[in-house]
Amino acid sequence: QEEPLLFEIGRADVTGVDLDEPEAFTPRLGGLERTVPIGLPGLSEPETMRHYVRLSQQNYGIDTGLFPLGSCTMKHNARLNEKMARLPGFGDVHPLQPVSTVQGALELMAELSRYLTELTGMPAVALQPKAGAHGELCGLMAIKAAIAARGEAETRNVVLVPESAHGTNPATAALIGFKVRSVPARDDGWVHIADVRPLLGPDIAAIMLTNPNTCGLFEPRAKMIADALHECGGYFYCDGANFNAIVGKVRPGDLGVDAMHINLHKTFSTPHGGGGPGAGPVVLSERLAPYAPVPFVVDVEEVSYKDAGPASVSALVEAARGRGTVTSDEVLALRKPELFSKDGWDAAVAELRAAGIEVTGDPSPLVVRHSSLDLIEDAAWYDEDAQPFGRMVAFHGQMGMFVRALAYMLSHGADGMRQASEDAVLGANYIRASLSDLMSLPFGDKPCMHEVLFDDTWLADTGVTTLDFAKAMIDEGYHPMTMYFPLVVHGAMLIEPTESESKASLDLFIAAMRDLAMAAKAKQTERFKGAPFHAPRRRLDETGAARKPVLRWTPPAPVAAQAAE
Amino acid sequence: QEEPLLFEIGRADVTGVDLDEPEAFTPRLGGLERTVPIGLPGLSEPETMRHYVRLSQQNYGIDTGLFPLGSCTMKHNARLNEKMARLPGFGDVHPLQPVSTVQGALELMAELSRYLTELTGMPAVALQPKAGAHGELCGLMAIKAAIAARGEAETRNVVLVPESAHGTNPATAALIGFKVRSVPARDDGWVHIADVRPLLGPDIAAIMLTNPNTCGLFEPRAKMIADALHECGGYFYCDGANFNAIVGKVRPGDLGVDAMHINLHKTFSTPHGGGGPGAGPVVLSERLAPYAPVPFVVDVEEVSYKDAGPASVSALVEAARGRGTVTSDEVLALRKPELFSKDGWDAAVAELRAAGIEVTGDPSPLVVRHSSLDLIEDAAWYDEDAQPFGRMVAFHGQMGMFVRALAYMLSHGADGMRQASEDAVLGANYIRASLSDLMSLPFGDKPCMHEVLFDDTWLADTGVTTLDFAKAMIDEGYHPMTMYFPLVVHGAMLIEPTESESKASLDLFIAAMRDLAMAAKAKQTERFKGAPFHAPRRRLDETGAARKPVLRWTPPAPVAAQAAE
Amino acid sequence: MRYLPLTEADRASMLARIGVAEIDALFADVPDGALLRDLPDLPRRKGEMEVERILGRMAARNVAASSVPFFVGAGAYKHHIPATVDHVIQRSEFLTSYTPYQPEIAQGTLQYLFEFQTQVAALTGMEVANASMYDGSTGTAEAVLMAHRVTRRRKAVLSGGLHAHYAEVVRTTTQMAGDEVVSLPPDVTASEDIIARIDDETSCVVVQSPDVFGNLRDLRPIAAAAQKHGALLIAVFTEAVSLGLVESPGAQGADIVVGEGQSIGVPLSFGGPYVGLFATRQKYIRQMPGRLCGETVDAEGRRGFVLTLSTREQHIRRDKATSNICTNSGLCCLAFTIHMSLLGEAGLSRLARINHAAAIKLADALAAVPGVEVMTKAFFNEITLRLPKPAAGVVETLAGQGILAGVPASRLYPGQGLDDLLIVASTEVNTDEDRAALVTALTGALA
Amino acid sequence: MRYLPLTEADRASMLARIGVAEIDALFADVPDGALLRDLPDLPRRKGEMEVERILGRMAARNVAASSVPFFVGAGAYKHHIPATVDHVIQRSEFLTSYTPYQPEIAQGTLQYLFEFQTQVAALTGMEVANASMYDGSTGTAEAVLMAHRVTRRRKAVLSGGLHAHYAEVVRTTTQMAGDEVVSLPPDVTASEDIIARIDDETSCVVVQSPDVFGNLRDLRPIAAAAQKHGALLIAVFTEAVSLGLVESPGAQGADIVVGEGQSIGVPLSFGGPYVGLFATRQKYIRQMPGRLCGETVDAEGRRGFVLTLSTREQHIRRDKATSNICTNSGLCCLAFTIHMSLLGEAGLSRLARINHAAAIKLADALAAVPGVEVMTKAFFNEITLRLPKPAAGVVETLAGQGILAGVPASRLYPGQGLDDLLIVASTEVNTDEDRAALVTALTGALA
Repeated sequence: QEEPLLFEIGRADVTGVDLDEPEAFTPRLGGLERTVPIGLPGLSEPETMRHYVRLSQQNYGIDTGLFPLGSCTMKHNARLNEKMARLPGFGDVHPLQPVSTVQGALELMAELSRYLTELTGMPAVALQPKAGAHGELCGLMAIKAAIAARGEAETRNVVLVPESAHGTNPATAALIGFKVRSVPARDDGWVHIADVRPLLGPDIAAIMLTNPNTCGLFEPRAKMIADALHECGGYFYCDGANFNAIVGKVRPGDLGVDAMHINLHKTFSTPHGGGGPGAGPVVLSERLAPYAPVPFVVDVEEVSYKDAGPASVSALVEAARGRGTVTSDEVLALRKPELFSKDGWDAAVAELRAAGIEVTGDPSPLVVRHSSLDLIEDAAWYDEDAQPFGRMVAFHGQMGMFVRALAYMLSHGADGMRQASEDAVLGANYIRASLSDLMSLPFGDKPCMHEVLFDDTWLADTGVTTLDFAKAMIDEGYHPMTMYFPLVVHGAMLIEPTESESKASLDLFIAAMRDLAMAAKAKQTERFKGAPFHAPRRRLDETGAARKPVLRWTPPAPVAAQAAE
Repeated sequence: QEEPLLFEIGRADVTGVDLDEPEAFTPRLGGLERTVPIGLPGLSEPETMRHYVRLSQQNYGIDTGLFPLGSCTMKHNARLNEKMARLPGFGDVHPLQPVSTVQGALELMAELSRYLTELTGMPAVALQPKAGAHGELCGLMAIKAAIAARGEAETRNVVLVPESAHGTNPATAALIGFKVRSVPARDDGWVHIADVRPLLGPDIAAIMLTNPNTCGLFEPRAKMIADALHECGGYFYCDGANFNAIVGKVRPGDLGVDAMHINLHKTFSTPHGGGGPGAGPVVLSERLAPYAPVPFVVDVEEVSYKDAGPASVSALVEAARGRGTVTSDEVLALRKPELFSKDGWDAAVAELRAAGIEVTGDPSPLVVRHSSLDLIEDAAWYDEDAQPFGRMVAFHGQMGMFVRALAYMLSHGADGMRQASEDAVLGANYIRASLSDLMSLPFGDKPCMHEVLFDDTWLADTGVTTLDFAKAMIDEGYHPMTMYFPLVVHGAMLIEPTESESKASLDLFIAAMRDLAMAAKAKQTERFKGAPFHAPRRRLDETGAARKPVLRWTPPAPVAAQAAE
Repeated sequence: MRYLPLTEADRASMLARIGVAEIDALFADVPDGALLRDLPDLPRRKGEMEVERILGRMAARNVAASSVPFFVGAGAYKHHIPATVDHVIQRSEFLTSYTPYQPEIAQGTLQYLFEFQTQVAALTGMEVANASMYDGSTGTAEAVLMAHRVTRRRKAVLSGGLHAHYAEVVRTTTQMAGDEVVSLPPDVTASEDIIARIDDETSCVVVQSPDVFGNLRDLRPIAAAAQKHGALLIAVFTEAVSLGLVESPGAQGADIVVGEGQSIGVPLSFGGPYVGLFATRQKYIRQMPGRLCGETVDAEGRRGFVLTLSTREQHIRRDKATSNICTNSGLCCLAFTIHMSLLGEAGLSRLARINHAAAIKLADALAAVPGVEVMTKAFFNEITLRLPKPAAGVVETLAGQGILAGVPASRLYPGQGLDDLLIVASTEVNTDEDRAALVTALTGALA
Repeated sequence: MRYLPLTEADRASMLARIGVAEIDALFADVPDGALLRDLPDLPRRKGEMEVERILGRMAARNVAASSVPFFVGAGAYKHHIPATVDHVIQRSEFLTSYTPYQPEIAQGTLQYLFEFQTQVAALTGMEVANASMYDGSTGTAEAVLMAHRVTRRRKAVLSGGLHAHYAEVVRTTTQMAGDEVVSLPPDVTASEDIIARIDDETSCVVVQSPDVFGNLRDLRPIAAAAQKHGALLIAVFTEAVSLGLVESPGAQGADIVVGEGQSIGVPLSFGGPYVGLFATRQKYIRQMPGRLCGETVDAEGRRGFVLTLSTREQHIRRDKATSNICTNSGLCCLAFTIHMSLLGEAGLSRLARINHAAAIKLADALAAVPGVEVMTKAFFNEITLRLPKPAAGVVETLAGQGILAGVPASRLYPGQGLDDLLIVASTEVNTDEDRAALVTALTGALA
């Protein structure tokens, strides 16, 4: 049974939402009452449920099978994270409520920022960007603002982009008026400093480099390139799409990165949802931090003072005489703000020790914080070093995704995130090692990061293309790998298993790939040419769709009208 | 890809639950530490998710298609109800918390009871039974207790059950020691008073009658049968499985019913969940009410009194002089408990009116209730008329189902529930009218209730059986109807569409049935004999399964051992 | 009405096809006067928002376990349930499916039932398990009836450590059928001599461990004694997590094991729905109550699963059935199976250690409260305290302070002289702060 | 680690197949010193229970909209979302699927996107719509850039009724690209003469209705003026429910319609994720940003859907793309589509009437509060009040009393002399009690 369009089963007078008509009123619409019907059919609740459940059954998701989509990091989406994002305190909070009523939301944003800065080794983060490409835009805007602040707005207007880059990179640079210049590809899959250096000059605003790169390789010369850029007065933008290979292993900040977006929906497992929503926070170097856009969270935290206790160290010494110890609680009760810093605390402990008194207990849990976080939305108000370049978006970013990402981070912890990266890299290399005898590796059989790139050399003379091969994977129960990307490799096949796959799952996948590969080499083209055969649809006519675009449903013409045509 | 058993993919050292090992402790298990490993493999969270999601995809549910399963009432399950059952105040409450901390739970039980008694026209309800068959047990236990109270325990021990009854009816009666005697079937699908009367006598404890009956017909003589039973000293048990045809249209209490279970999971739409959990509250007549099992909720509700106001009607009359009206609030402020009954209120209004004073305002919202509900778990404590026959179950019944059922009832309201019954009956008759030219109706082409019963007369000489036909429905995208039940009809096919189906859905179903029926008549047996062809499995070897039952997974024998066999 | 897809126009055209003028023509068989003219005296339909408000208000009048320090057990236990469990059981294909009588389109349900049966058998140390009972209490009654069938005797002996409700359900069910039940008095310290009560008339002896007061009981001597007399040992548990740490009833010689599975994957829900676990020896399978799922093959030889041995069941056997059970606890089995799959042996045994360690901590802390005596020596995660005053009042006092301290024994055994006993459970959800709060409050209440 | 399926044994055997001795051999390309030896300075892994506690504590420090009388709007609105919506979007096949580049196994996503595009086009009164933008504000910036492409001009005129954040986003985006933006000052009473600002250099004029202060604006004369000068009219809305009652921007002559779709099916979530609606005329489709889903047929002639016109997009066109957008608001589109399917025309227009009626009641009640002046005459569900004192303090006072009264205009327009203005929204979630509470509290705060 095919599932019709909702417009084919809905009816104008049906609704699946029970609402009582309001009491009579005189509209105050200024004469702008709707005169044209909308033309929206409704469905009852059971029809709605069935319609969308049946539609869903035509989809493939991570929960239904391995998703080897290189550069997309389709990993497990824990339902705990969905549950957390739906807590009323997160899901049912308005962005313009008084700041005093959203302290927990600001705390979450601050905590997420702490994790992101720690993992990247970079000092600042702009949380607002709505997705990876939006993060790129944010990073380049910060760069543009920094350049403008140096008075070089007119002259420094070129962004270098390797040929292997994601399409969003050049698109983003062009969007805000940068000129895009290509860095050529090399046979080893790496960007070479020798290719970059000749391009550098006073017109270079930035380079946009993906690292690990889209060929699945770590760029060993990233730091050198960063240094060269900095030397010539440019900035190093890192596309963080492949961050999942190195979380907890490498800090981009250590490699000279000035700005990098982080796809929370890739690396930190917020669900892709059939194409979004994502979230693309950008970490920024010291040099770019002042230009971060509004809004941002600032900590105006204060420490509470205990009500009781002696008023000075000497009084405390007096009080403790004969005991030889005081508790940290008693020390804190001195109400000295400086005690609440590490140095101040150490000084107090030393002073007491000098008086022969030991301090017992851990002070940290005794500090009662009046965590007062503020959200800076207005640059004029906040006049320190900040020179925000503007605003990326209404309100404060993808809070729903922040909650999920932080839930992921808390669940993994430092140890789990590092292990996840290692497992992701391990899985990709395991696939590489298990398929390299059949399929060709464009850059030789060397270790890859969390994705492994094959080309189509091995398909030469088989009559099977990368597309055919990918579509045949569907019949084996798999989503195709990323294909024809990166552009620098002919007939590219980019496979990223992620750390979410068990060894048994990887072994099944490898077996299916080997079976298909041998079939291709045996020129069993019939298995490939029309594939998929066992999917909800056979191959679709994409050319026809683009030639005469039908982008919406329109009611069928009445029979009489059809006859007249 | 076939989905393996969890034991085939799980590993003993894997867990999908992160727990920290406790600090060291000395066990106090009295020497009963486990010495034998359990043999339970674990799965990581992503593996668990995929395993069960993939299993689910082999299932058919209401959300995926029409479910014409007669006598089972597979109707829409609203997700609001799931959400409500998961409110922490319902889902996360322990049955033995102090009664003061579960007043809302008791209120919900009381409210559900009110709906059930109002809809059935019966004065009492026992909520505990865990499912329909358990409700039957509860009802028959109440009957047995009532008979014992009359001193007839030894002599009155026969339960009459029509041949068309659900198997649970005789099984239940037998379970607690009743003898079961059959009431023969008639050609018109009805139970006849003439067949019942000769069976009546001092040994008759009860009759168990389904109404509407399993032939899809309303029993027109139900009341006569009830009267005859009562006359001979027996009780009338009504199987309420088919209540969905008559909610808001007919009250079983008006037909002389003494006990009837209500399948909340049928009539009130708590999800069937692949076989449960259900809930089977039993409504009881005045005669059986005293024997209801523990626990039950009693209302020790008190009404609050306003602090201010005149102390008597005469004072009120005085105070109101010159105004001519008093508010209902002022009347209630008299603090007279009797005002809080309808009669008392009317009397007060009359007294004031006699003094020339009108009462304005609706009193009901002004009554402030200190709703104090109590849960009677101990018969000895509660010594009025109650003689509970015992306890059906630990704790208080299927609270989770109560919440869902009440959410259904509130959503529908009196008007919606009545409309639902009418739509259910309308749908079944629509199918009857649309198929009666092709398929045979055992009792003639007369109106049915919410399910329509066909027999297999029309399949004679086609080589297609009811089973074949039902399995072929699977290939058309439908769950089979109920077949070979009721037993009184040869090759029975019992179809219940429920009110959840749109006309478009019914029309598609009818078209598919007509197509199949014509194929059967055209003796296209190949379409039927091996059916289903397009399901996750072909027909399964049920005989083999029963002959040598394999009821659990066991690890495969090691290779050496296999070789030795 | 959001639930109802038919429009007035649909209804009219359907009535026309049927050939009647109005809906009540289809209700012609209803006797005069019984067809209601007016709507029931109940409110009209409400939108979702209003339903949420009404039920939300009721829910808010209850104190949720996770919102307070919580030590209530005695047959139902507060454990943490992974989010995965509740998500998966709500999938349409599980939630809205029917009993898997049509196996071709119900392999999802059947396979998890097969997994469930295997898990339950493994956990209890038995050979086979069924596809669930309503709960532990009704399962216990069914086990007694089954023992009657197996032994052809009609006298059950119930331990004084058996949960009061379970004993009541057994008595109610079997006495209605005219069978004999010998119930031993409440046995707070596991000191009853139940072996002495087993004789050659005895069909079964029913012993719970950990028992309702928290005591672990050594089943082995009881099993031996039962065997000697030709009776069956029915072992009962209400805390499934205990089996991660305690020797299984099967390994101790039980013939039938019945348990409440709520602790694994099923929320408290004020007492239901829960899931009854039921396991026994292979040789008794044809006397078992309830559904059984078995492995088989389909017409193409592929492995598949079906409901089997249904000749035991009511829809085939009618008044000769082994039980009248039909709808059981399907979706709760799924929750149990998923949670158990997530735990695995490693997770379950660690969870059990956490529970036991928490109970030890709690027992020691409570023993130090002036006036409190800890009665339970060998336990898993639950103990019984003797207080210097009636426990019910103390529990109420602590509830007023936002602490749910446990179950007064008098709630289960009213009027039996156990008023000063308090049953206290401790699980992985209890923090050090929770325990400290209980100790402080209890100290105050007893001062 | 519950997320990670590999065991140590698995890792060892995988390393062996790869032929390296240890995992860091695979990180050999990382320069010396950059490969971290120590774990990051962050806490270790936590179990679900602990994560729930930590995040639960944070969540509890926020005041949820549904827990108080709630009148906050100004670009995001509290509406009731049917439970069906949230259930369906969590289905694995929707939640965990990817952008539907492989249409053979993504028809579920593609068909709902086609339905979404149709619904958005119908709602806005336009010919075509795309498959969503991030939100209304970024969509507005994209619309301005699109207008620049269509008209080959580079000057946008922004109404003073355009939401302050939207205007900021447009300015930030377009000024970075060197384009000109003329922003009119905040226009509380919809009295600006925007037509006078349109000239032959103008690429587009951006007008919001209902505007940020709640005013409904007649777009027809502006559309005519824009057309006369060869400029496009970009109509913006932040309250999609208004379109159930108000004439669509398309019917009023808009060339591009951009809106925030959050009101239909998407929770408040402190500002995101939301869903940007974007619709225009058929003739401009090749200049549109974002994804488009189109109808086609498969190799067997069956109807199917694909992403189309992707030559506009970054992954094909790179620096010549119409936008850099890639990931959009997929799952929020689904939520919108399901909620809209449930509402249907009948439900949406009734919902709109309820909102408008509630706003009228509220306006009248607030007008009666001493010192309050209602500034908004023609509105849908939102109005602006002038108070006798700064609104921010009043809002804070009322928040302390558990009432969220609205948005002080100074929050959006700091330092612009609008400190005494309060923007108040009213939807179907507000009860008579909510309104009475607001009136009482406001009266008190102003006394």
